[in-house]
Amino acid sequence: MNFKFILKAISVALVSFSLTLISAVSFAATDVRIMWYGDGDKENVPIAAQIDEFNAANPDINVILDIVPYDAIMNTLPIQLAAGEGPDIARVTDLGGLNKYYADITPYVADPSYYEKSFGPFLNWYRKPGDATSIHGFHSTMTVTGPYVNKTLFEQAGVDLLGPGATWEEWAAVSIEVAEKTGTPIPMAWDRSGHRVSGPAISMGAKYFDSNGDPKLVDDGLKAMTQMLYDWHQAGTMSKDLWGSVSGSKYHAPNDWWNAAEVVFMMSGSWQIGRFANEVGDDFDWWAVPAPCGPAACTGMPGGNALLAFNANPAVGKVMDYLSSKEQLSSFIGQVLAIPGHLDLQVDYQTDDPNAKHALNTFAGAVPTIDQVAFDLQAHVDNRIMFNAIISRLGQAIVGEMTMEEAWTRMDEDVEKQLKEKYGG
Amino acid sequence: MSETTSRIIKIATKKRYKNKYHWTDYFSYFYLFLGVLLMFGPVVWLGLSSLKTLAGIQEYPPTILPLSQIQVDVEGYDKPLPIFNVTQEDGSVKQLAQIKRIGINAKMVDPLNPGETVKVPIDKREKIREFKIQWQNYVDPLRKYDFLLYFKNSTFITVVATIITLIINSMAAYALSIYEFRGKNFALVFVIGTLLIPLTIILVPVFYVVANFGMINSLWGVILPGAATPTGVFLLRQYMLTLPRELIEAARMDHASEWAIYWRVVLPLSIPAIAVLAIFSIMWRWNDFLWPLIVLSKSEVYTLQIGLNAFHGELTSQWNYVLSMTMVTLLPIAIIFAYLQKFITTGIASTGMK
Amino acid sequence: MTEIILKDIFKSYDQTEVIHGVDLKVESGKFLVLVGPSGCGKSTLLRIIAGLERITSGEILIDGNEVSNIPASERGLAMVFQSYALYPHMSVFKNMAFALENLKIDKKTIEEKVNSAAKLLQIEEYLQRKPKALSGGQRQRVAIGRAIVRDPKAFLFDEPLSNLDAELRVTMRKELSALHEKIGGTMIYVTHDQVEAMTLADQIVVLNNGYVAQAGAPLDLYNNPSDIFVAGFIGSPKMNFIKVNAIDKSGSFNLVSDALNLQTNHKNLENNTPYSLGIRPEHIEVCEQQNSDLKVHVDFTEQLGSETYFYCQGEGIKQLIVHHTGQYKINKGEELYLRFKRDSVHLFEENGMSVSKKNN
Amino acid sequence: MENIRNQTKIFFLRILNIPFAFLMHAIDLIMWPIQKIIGVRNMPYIFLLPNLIFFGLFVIIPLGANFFFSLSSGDELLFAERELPTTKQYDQLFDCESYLNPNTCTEDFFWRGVYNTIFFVVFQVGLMIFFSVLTAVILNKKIIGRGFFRSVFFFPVLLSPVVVGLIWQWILLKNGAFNAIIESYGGDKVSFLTDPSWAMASVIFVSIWAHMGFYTLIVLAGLQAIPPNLYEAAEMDGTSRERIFFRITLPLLMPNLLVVFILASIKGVQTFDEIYVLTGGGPGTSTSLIVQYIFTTGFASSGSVQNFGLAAAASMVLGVVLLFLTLMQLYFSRNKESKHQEI
Repeated sequence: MNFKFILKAISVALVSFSLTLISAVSFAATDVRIMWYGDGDKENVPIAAQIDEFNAANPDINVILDIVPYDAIMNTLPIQLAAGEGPDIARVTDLGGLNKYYADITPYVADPSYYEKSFGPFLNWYRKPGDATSIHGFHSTMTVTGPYVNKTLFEQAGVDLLGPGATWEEWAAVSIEVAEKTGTPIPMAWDRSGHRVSGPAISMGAKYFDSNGDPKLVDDGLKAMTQMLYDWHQAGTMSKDLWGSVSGSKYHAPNDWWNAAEVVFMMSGSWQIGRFANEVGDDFDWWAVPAPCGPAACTGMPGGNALLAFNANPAVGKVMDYLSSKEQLSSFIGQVLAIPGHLDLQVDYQTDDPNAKHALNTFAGAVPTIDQVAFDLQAHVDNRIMFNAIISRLGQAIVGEMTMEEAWTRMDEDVEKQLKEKYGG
Repeated sequence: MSETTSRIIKIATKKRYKNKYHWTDYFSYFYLFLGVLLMFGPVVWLGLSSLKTLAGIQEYPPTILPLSQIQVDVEGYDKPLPIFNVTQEDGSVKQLAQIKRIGINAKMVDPLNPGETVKVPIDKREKIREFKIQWQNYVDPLRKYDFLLYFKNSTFITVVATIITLIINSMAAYALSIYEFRGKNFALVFVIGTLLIPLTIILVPVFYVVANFGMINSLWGVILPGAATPTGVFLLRQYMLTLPRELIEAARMDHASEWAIYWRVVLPLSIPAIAVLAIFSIMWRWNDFLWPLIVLSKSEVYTLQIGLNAFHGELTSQWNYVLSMTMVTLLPIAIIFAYLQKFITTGIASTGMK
Repeated sequence: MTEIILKDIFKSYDQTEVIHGVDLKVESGKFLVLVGPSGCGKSTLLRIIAGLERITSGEILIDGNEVSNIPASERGLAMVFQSYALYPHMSVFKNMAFALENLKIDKKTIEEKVNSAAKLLQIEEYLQRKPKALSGGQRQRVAIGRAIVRDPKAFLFDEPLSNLDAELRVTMRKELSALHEKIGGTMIYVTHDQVEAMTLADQIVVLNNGYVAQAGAPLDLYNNPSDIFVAGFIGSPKMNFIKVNAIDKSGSFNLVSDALNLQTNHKNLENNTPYSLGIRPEHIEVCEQQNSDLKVHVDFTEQLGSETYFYCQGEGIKQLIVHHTGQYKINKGEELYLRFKRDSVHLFEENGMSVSKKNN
Repeated sequence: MENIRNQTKIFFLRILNIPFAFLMHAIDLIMWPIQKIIGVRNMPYIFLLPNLIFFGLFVIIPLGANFFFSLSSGDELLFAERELPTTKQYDQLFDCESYLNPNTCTEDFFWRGVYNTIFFVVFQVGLMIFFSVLTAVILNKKIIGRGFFRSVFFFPVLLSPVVVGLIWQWILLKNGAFNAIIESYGGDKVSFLTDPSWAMASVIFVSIWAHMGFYTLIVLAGLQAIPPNLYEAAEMDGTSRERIFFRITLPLLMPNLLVVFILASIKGVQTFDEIYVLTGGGPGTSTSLIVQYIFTTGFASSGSVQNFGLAAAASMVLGVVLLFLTLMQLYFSRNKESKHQEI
């Protein structure tokens, strides 16, 4: 018995050792590590192909793509950077939050003006306050938050889609109507994300900043939107199952419900298009619809993810130049079915899915309607702190751990506490 | 009925007291039956589900066996088409292949009469399915997503960490059991003290230390921090205390160095305890999650658990892969267990550790 | 050939002193037996010689070299343990070769030595077996073999026969004796069994409570025990002791108790002083009433066929054991008349010291 | 056949033993001179050394660092960049109007974690002891396939927390197998993991499922250590089985149960990964325990400020609780150490 065990252990050890030796073939080329999260194969496969192509064309540089879960970008990356480790480049969504780690690659890119010209407004989202010239990377995809509807369910129910200018209340009402008529369990579902809540909140009049431009989270606009979300959950318009499935500020998307056609109306964003095209396929028709309105605006949130450099060297510059080039970017965007973060890019979308095409048009068309507050919020370094405060406290209120009044107080306190920790005082 | 079966039944129904069953007898078998269902059921269900297509997995209510929709080649169409049972207006049911679905209607064709298409409301059709195992769920991740590499990394970590753990812990246990020396009690308290510090509590500072050694994204960064386990030292020490002192003295008389006594006398004699620790170490290392999650962020150093978590990442709920790779992750442990179950269970019972 | 000398050895555990200044000399090639009741420190003394225990003070000399601070592994001694301490995971061959391997001796020599030792001990056919597949006697031989192969300076035995059954013990005793004849090394042997001591030793050292009670040749100890402890310890069945008073009868002394009045040729006794009279069972004869020293009642007899033991009671005497060669029929409670062999009467002072017969 | 297998095994063992023996001999070449120089009596330090180095590097130093973290503030990991020294983390942690109501505390998540942990541990440990005793008593009966059943109950212990979490999430999902079974018997779907009133129960259930086998084994070992003649004597006296259980088995089992109780409490207080995978601490904060608070505050901040200091302070508090439990365990399970000889 013991014998057997030792025998096995040792043989496994030998095999592993030899395998490791074999795999430890070293490259003489400069390594560039990219930490990448992808929304499934739809994004991972195209980027991997581009990297392979780059490596083939540049024998002196070896780009290594580390595909990680989104969680790792949100949680592991910051702590690695804090410890002085971390990749050369990462695909990041907390654009401002990590700005103290970004490296200025201006000296190493072929043409800095190309970045200014192509990604101009977004570059500021990465920069430290007061900095107006550094180049840290580029917008991989631009995103706009906004709703989708299950068009097939609307058709079955015989209810017409609402047009531009419809309010949130109106959308909620028709969603309930469709759900009732078709026996669909969940009229409405939202991504569990403070970022997602913020567009509608701004529509309701939320300002997020005081007159000095400092964060001031809770105001009447935010209260109105969060109260509405709270009410919808209590009334069953939204399912507590989704937001209750995790805790704190953790992101969670209702894709499983959506794919199973259990949701009539889903508040998410443009990055889902590629996924829906892939996963929903033929099961039902889905459309993106314009952002519903509140008294102040009809806006979603802008956003997106950027490839940002944590090390400045010629190899990193070269990789950035390559990936941000019009040719590569349009090929990538075309395959992942996203909205380009590049201001001047012709994209030939690689899909024959009419739903996807329609959704891309809708979101691209929504960009100009985005409210200035939304842009300012997205550009602010500490926006994540606000997003997290909204979602974790709202989540608690919805499951009954506190009243909305308490939640609002807490939201402000959370923001204040965190900023104090970060900036001292 | 074979003789063995009838014997088993005879034994099974044998009464404890000659003439009556006690209610506890009935209850015991009921409880055990329920236990088997509850303990094994989830794993069996996981195994079955891991063989379904993604659509089959998402289906509700779920089918027990892996089924998938039958597809047929229809003349005039490039791709195979899925087959449905369609309820006709007269109530009869007909098998039709679907060409395309538009809104709430489906354009369908009779495979036997490919020339003619019909429009069918989608709620009148029902998928026809057959038993089909989706091996792709296993093949894809293993091939496309480097799961074999993760497997290798997990194996490397498990084996190397176990070897290191066994050696250094047995050395410490040897010192703490065989010798009497100044500071021994201090060393014991020192080791006991660390028993109560789970890694979770000192996560950040340990990360800090590991980062200072440049072991981030290195398998060694996972292997080394947990190499000295107080539980291991205690288990081995407790066992070594039972070894006859005279053996060690005999070895000393035989001109053995202390090191030779350790590896030629004490180590071979402690094999039962070492095997228990080895099994635990294998279990800990193979199942380790939180620490590798923090230390390893490069795909080529991923372990199975981390790879599994990546699949389960909220942006990529690919349950088909998640389930199959969960199976892959638990299989080695399950196999080792099946092989050594008696040894493991008695070993644990006698040492009372986990 | 090795001479071992212990000088003024003290040993304490924490606050308790267990060896109180032992001096000992083991002459080269001699078989020395340390004997004493359990807890007398004999094993500790052996382990001190072996180097397994450190001494508190004193000197240990092996062939004139001070070794007190040399670890066991380097003293060049071999030891046979009470439990044999065979390595259970090694074959007999390996067990015997272990020490030689540690000494980095080449394989061929090891093989030769092990084989010749095995031949000597007649365990050749078990060489590939594990210890657990051997009988007690065989294990004993392996343990001895393990000691022999490395040609040690001296052999140390720690109650090596105590785990064997009686018959085997007798056989092994003889073999050990023969072995000593054959290989002739210095041997130190610890036992609590005085029979073993008597049969094996060139020299016996009786230990009592951490002191040397008496050292000498076996028969010396039997014939002239230096104190009441040694007298009681050596010899089986034990020597009988009777409380007596010495009464001066003009030049010679009479030893008087309730049941006894015995003239003795011991000279320098104190008048009217209590003494212990010691007489071995084999030195008491059954006789006619008129010749007798003592009348007793038989409590119990052990009839062994060739010899008979009487367990008797007399006036003021709780128990008196009497040895009789041959058979003797007697019932419980019957009277028996006894006579002591005058030459074999020992006298001990109240402090236990023997009263010498010679220097008077 | 068996013989041939053994022969091959021994053959392979010999071969595999060669590198091991070689390595050990090589070490011995270094060890002999060391032993000569420092003496046998100092050799234990050499044997302890590697272990102590690892302990020191990866436990003691981090522990000190943790203490340091807890007394400094800022969002920097590097010591040089942190603000020194301050008790503000502890002040913040214990700033409550009423300790009984987390809503009145500044760090309400911490206090929710504390209360959730207490609730979790009390029920998990209590139920676990109940079920492990029940299972052990049944497994201790003369039933066929005892070894098999024992393995069945033990099997989940070997599974990784990730696997346990995934399996049960998969089953307890709203559209999972459990709800399918409930619906097929005419019941309504239950939100096992997302309804605050169910989530804790589900988490406790899964946790018991995963760990019960281990404690069952310990109890079983205790049962088997009870001398059978006690039962025989009781049966001779005609004692009923219920009475035997309560009057003989249970009292004799008490020492084991105490060990189980403390071990399970220590484990329970540290629970993290299963729940993290299963519910992520949700809904709201209904299943987030202290360790999760530490993890999210210091580590998984999702873009919020990484408050290492606060996390460290909370972990120091947890450390005190664990210290207490461990000392209790050592107190109850202390056994006489066999007497050692001196060299």
